[in-house]
Amino acid sequence: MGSATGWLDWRAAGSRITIVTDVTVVVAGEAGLGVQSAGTVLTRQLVRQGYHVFAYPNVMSRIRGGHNFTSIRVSERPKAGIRTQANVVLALDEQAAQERKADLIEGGVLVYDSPAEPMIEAGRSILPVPMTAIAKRLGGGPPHAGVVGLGVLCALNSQPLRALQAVLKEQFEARGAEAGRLNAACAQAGFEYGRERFRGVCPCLIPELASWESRLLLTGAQAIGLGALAAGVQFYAGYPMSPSTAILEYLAGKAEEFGIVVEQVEDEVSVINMVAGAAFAGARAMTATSGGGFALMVEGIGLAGMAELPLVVVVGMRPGPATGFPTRTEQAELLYAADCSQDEFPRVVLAPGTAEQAFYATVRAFGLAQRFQSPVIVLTDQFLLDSSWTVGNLQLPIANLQLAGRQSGAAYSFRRFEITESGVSPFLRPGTREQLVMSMGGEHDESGLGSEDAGNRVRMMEKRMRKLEGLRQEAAGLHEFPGRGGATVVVCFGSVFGPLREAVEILAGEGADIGMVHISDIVPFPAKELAQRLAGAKTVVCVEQNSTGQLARLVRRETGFGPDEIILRFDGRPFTGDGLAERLRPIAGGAG
Amino acid sequence: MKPQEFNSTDPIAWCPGCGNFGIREAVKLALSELGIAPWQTCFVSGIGQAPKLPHYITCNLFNGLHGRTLPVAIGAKLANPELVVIAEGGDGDGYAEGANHFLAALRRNADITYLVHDNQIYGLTKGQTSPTSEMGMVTRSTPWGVIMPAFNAPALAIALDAGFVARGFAGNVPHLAGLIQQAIRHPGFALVDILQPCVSFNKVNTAKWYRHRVYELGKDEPHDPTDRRRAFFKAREWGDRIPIGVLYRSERRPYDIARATHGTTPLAAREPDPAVITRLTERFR
Amino acid sequence: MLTAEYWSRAGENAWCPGCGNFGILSALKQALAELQLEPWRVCIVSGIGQAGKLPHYVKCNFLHGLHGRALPTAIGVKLANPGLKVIAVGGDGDMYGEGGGALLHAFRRNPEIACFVHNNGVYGLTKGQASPTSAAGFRTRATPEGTALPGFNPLAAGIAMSGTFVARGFAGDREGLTRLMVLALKHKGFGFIDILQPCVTYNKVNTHKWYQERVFDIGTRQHDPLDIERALERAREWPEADPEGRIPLGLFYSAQRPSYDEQLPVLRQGAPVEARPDPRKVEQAIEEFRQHGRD
Amino acid sequence: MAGIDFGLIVTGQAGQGLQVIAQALAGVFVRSGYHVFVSQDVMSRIRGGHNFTRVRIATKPVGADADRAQMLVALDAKLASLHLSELADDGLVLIDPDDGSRPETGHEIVAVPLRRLAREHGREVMTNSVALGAALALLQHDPEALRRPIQELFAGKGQAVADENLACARAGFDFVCAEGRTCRERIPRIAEDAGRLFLTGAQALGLGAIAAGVRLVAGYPMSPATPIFEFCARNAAEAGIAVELVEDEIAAINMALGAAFAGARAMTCTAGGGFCLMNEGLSLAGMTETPVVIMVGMRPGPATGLATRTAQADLLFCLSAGHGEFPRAVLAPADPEQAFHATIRAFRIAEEFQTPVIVLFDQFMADATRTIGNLQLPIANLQSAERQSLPEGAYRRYEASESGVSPFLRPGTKGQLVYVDSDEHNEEGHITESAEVRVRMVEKRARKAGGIAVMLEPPEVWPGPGRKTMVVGFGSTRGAVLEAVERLRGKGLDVGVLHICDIWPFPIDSVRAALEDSRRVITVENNWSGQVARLLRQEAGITAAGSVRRFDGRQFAVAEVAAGIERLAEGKTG
Repeated sequence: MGSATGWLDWRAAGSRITIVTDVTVVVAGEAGLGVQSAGTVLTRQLVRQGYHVFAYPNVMSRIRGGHNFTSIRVSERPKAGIRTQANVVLALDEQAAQERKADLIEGGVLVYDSPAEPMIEAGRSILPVPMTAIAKRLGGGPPHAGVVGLGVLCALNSQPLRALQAVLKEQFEARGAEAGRLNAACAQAGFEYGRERFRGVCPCLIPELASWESRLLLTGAQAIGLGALAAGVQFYAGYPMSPSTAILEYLAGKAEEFGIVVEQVEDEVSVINMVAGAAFAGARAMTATSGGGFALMVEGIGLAGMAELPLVVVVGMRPGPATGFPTRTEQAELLYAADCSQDEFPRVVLAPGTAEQAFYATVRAFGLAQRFQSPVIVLTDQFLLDSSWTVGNLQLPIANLQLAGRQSGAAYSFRRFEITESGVSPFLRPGTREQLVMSMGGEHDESGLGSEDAGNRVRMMEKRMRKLEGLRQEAAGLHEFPGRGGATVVVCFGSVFGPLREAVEILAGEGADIGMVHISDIVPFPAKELAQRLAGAKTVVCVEQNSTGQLARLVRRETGFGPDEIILRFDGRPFTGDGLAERLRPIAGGAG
Repeated sequence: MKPQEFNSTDPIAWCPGCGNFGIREAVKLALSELGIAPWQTCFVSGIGQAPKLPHYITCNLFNGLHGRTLPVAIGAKLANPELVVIAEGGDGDGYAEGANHFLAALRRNADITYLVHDNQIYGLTKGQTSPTSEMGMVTRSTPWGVIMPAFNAPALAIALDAGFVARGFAGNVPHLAGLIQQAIRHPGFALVDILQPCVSFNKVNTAKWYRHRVYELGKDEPHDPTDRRRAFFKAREWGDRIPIGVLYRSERRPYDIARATHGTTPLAAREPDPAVITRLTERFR
Repeated sequence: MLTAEYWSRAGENAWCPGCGNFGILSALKQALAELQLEPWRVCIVSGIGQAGKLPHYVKCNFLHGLHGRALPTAIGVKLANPGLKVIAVGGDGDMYGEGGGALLHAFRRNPEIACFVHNNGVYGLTKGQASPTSAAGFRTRATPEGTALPGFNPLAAGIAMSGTFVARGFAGDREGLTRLMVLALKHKGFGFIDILQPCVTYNKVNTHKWYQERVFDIGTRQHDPLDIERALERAREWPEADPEGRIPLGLFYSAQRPSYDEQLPVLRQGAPVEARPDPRKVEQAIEEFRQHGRD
Repeated sequence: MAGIDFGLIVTGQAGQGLQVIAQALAGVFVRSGYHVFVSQDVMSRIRGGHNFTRVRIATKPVGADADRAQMLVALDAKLASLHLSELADDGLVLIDPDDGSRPETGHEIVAVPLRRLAREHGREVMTNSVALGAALALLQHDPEALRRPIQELFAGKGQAVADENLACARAGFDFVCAEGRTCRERIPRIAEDAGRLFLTGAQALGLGAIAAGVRLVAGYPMSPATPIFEFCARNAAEAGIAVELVEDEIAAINMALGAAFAGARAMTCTAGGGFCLMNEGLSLAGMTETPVVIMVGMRPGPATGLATRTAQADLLFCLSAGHGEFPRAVLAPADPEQAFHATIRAFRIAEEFQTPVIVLFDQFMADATRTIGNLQLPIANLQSAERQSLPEGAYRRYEASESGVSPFLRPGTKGQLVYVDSDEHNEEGHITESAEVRVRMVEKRARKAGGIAVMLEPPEVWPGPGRKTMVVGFGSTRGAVLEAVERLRGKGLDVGVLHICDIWPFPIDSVRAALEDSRRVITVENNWSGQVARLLRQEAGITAAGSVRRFDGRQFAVAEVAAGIERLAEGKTG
């Protein structure tokens, strides 16, 4: 297919040009050679062009080599999940090209770093570009090959080059003028190469949108960090563990500005006890970890239950057991979060579905912890924490963070566990003049001193558990889409929210009588509300990312409603909307 | 045995230029020179970049949890003392998460070798402060600089009368291989703290930084490893000159496994004796 | 104004009659009185075991937490509200067994808290098992043939971790122990005292008399707490080495370095518990994620 | 002769030697043909406070405390008044007048100068032996019967001490006889020594482990598990096992896994709080498929809770403990006999399916001493799975197989290498990040659950399935529930019992078979929320009408269970 002018007129090859409102661009390559930064630049460039963007990083548990890729979804409406196939793939090395080629849709475009000749393969345009050579000619190295590639994409997708240049300037400003110049040159060279060689090839265009509004672009971890700042976090202790480390690092960066103590501690057992100490001292305190770290914190969470300490634990779930897949996603700690630690005490588990929901859930978590003096677990996963989301805005809620106040009392008369109707005792900060705060992890009487008396034990147990009634009233209701009806009702929790909502949209569009229920406030379990919602359903389906159907068992345990079907995924990768629609179609009956 | 005996096919996931490559060579060299066959070894490793080493050599391996190498290693040694048990992990794995097990291992003095790849940073989680990060070091989790003195494992081991304490350098493979050999031969608990440059996240203690500072005890300067006071002083020497070699060696009796397991045949090879069980049951009659 | 008696709390004491804990309790109350502290400013954090019950008998704030976790919990209290005088208390099984890792890192971190360990060389509350500081050969129900391991030396560990106040007291030497406690409570950093404490019920070896015949104050022997190597040699002196051997008491070592609280930038802005959320700053933080418009 | 069912309470301060009186009396009556049940109620302290022990002597097997006592022995007269409500109207109180306090009660009071007699015949510390002799006299039993139990109890402290105690007991006995006082109930010797075993739940768990061929026990002191560890330590030399006291519970579970990896049968034992710290290791056992038995002793929480009390509130926690999903078995024995056999079953399941197995007990079961018939030794001695033939080619630790179980090989086998990994791994045991391999490995591990279920002991159904009201319980409530149901059936109620020992994998089919035709299902459990009821609905879809629940740290009394069932059986919701 070569031609005298050195470039090929692909129109002759019959590739149709369509403007797609929902495009997926994948940037792939070896870890450490610029694939992550190329993905970040392209994401910011697309947001600058006015699009909603959702980017999910598929990363291996290593620092260099291997095969990483970011799946960037561009569309005019907000998305909360990725698609199974890609329209465009930018691969920074041969291996990445081979790995990702299979994901290309009919008529898709693969641009990859190689001196080979362009060709069409099974209806897909394979466009090699000597990126590293071009970058070297301009004085750059392998990490700059990605920038050349981004320039090529601009030409292919008719994206404005200046948007790319602006983002590159911002991203690499800190590294000095030389770096800025080199990146701009590589982008320019790539753009020109693409415009000359692949004119009119790309089947989908991502033109600049006429209408434009500024949006926030942030990861789930950053949203949680912001939520903590909004709630007035005062103390954070943590230990590095993917995928939660990003929260520790974000808050460490804000520590001095906001006056927050941010401590990296020797291990997770010390982390949870340090957070408990800070909570006892009256600080709004939190930590974040993943399943393995959470397992080491379970005893401390029981201490928070018995000593009625307000603390927040964010858990970023990942495939287990044990070390499992450190950089992948799963939802296998639902029952563990609901039932962990000895004996019973009031606890809250919030399972937000998106970064925006995670921001507000974190603020609510601190509110609930403070008002009910109980441990609150914010249950998220690697998919939610590591993905980049575009969000319109994040309003600052007036977080009602007041602790159960205490009327004045005689000197040294304060009783930390005074029995009250609501079960919540007045809280006082140790160090309050002329009062003493006494608390312990053993059973105790109202003053906080140890007691083995049977009658006292029953009264204190019932006092603590009375808090559940108050917590149930505070629960945010179920999220139902499209409405109340639906012969088939699909139930999910946490980050399956986005993919399931998309699947339901697809199937409803095909005429299926289907509705979804997303549970975010999952402990105390909304048994009454869910039972009512499921009463009318012909078929109840649970969709979750684990291998034993934990949500299904929790639903049956708390409501008696046994789901008829369970759809599971446990290969470490997130559900996609289109993939889920396919698996739901035979159950819900959409016209495929 | 030749070092190549220990090559395995598993693709290596370390960064090019990582200090771990040097340590891997030293481990292979030491094992082959001691004439130990892969099937006679029992590596126990934690989680991080260092603990992947045994995946890249032919050996028996229990790759367990972050920070929990030593109790597993002691359990394996008790079960089958014929195994050459080597625990391996990083500085975060060993001196933060595993600090309490390190203390107990020093006290128990069981016959296991403990190799710590000390790169003074958390690698796999990309650049947080580690217990051995230097004072003032800026990392992603301590933007204001580290405020605590580095966790000096060799000094702690010497103060608690460990039987064998050495410090090696990943950049000097033959010397390190020699230390590992002596550590394996040592009958009790043997610590080898290995200074290991991390090319990706520790821009302070680079290979070049170490080359200018490291000197060999017993070669560049005489050193009597049985002199505890001297050893303790040497273990705390840091900065312009950093000593590597056998810092301290004492005659402490190793943990008596035969006494602990009440028998000489390995636990793993013993079968229950019905007569004993009947005798014990009868005592409740 | 405040006498030791003022610091007592009414209520039944669960310790065995003659227990060494009573000596530690009265020394602590005496030290608190001498420092003229107010009860509501003092917070004791304790672990689980007989020593963990101490705060129930002192008029102060307390959090009686988990076995082996008094130190991280105490650090959490102190960093959240530096205005409090925080004391971590626990037994030898609690602090040197379950909580050994946390102790090493507390020496390193050097927070401004006092740490008093009731070292009776046995697990009392669970009825007499060998503890990390039991001497080799110590017979108990869990170690019928005698422990095979040498006792753990907390002072040597503290010195090696460049602790800034590493001391040992004796429950039977009330006056000396009080003096050490006052120093530890005033110390600008981690004030650690390993307190030898006879257990009348389960430790028939290290009895009150056994200690009385062996302890001596290193203060009377021109001991220089700045000389680390000398301190380490002192710390190793124990009758296990030679039966007639003496047991040194006093301040062994005091590395000269600032406390963690002094260096942590955040604490210069006042107590974190007092920090008010500033909506304006939060909005600024949110705006940092806004993607700027077209240039 | 009408059946004898005699209850006795011994109360006093910790350290006054209550156990000696209870154990000695039990020793006497066990060897004179009776069934004996002893439960203890102690405070979390070493001295002082208020402790008491209940002894029940009966002609038929008993598994719970007597509802009412016929005799109260108070070593500290002040404490007598706390137990008067449990004393039968014609019961009598034995106190020492020199205590200077006398309970106001209509009950007959027997004043014996215990302390004075002890000082005269031995030492004051032997006051308890005087009380022992006095009690035996009141029961009009042969004093000679005290010789052997006292010898056994004090042998450790030297013959002189044993003799002194015997003399004190004799003095107490003679004083009561001289006073001509007797208890209404006479408990004569009814049969030559029936040769029954008399042991605690903790001892049975230890014995079961040794019978199963445990090789390494790693542990850390925590009530109520410490007695198991100490039993193993006492018999370690004779049984040729290693018993290691380690620095913390995380070390305990990991050391057990290291030993199991190297081919030695291993276990650990702890309580709820220690089990929390072992969760990460439990998950490691699941991922690496390493056999281990974890004995978990339940006590009231949350957190430290009531250290010396009892509860059954960690059931749901044990089923979900540990991050990620992996097969496990949970066996909850009710008494020493079940404990012995369940422990052997646990080791067999752990080894054959290379999986963690939890033996779930509680303080009441661990500390209660009772008579049981006999303990048959396991016939097929536990052949460790490794005995199959060596693989020809390179050994692959996680080789796929139909049952999900891969051939086990000890590291150190000539010419073979064993790789075990806590990351997701391929069949060789090396790290993988592949989605396909992940799915295959999750399914491989999950397949083992089917095989484990087959090894479980089915639940006990008495007298038969489908009664109008079925009472469901697990673990240590068995004694009280069976006796209560027997009493209600005597009153004409159509009620039956489903009692579960092997509770995970949940025995769905046998539970449904037992409960399907019943009109009302009631659970009996020592926790606040009714965890068995919730588990029934979660796994078998059966909704209980109500639960008889107790969560004050004390075990159920038979009368209390009977009343609770009756109330719920008549439709009043629980």
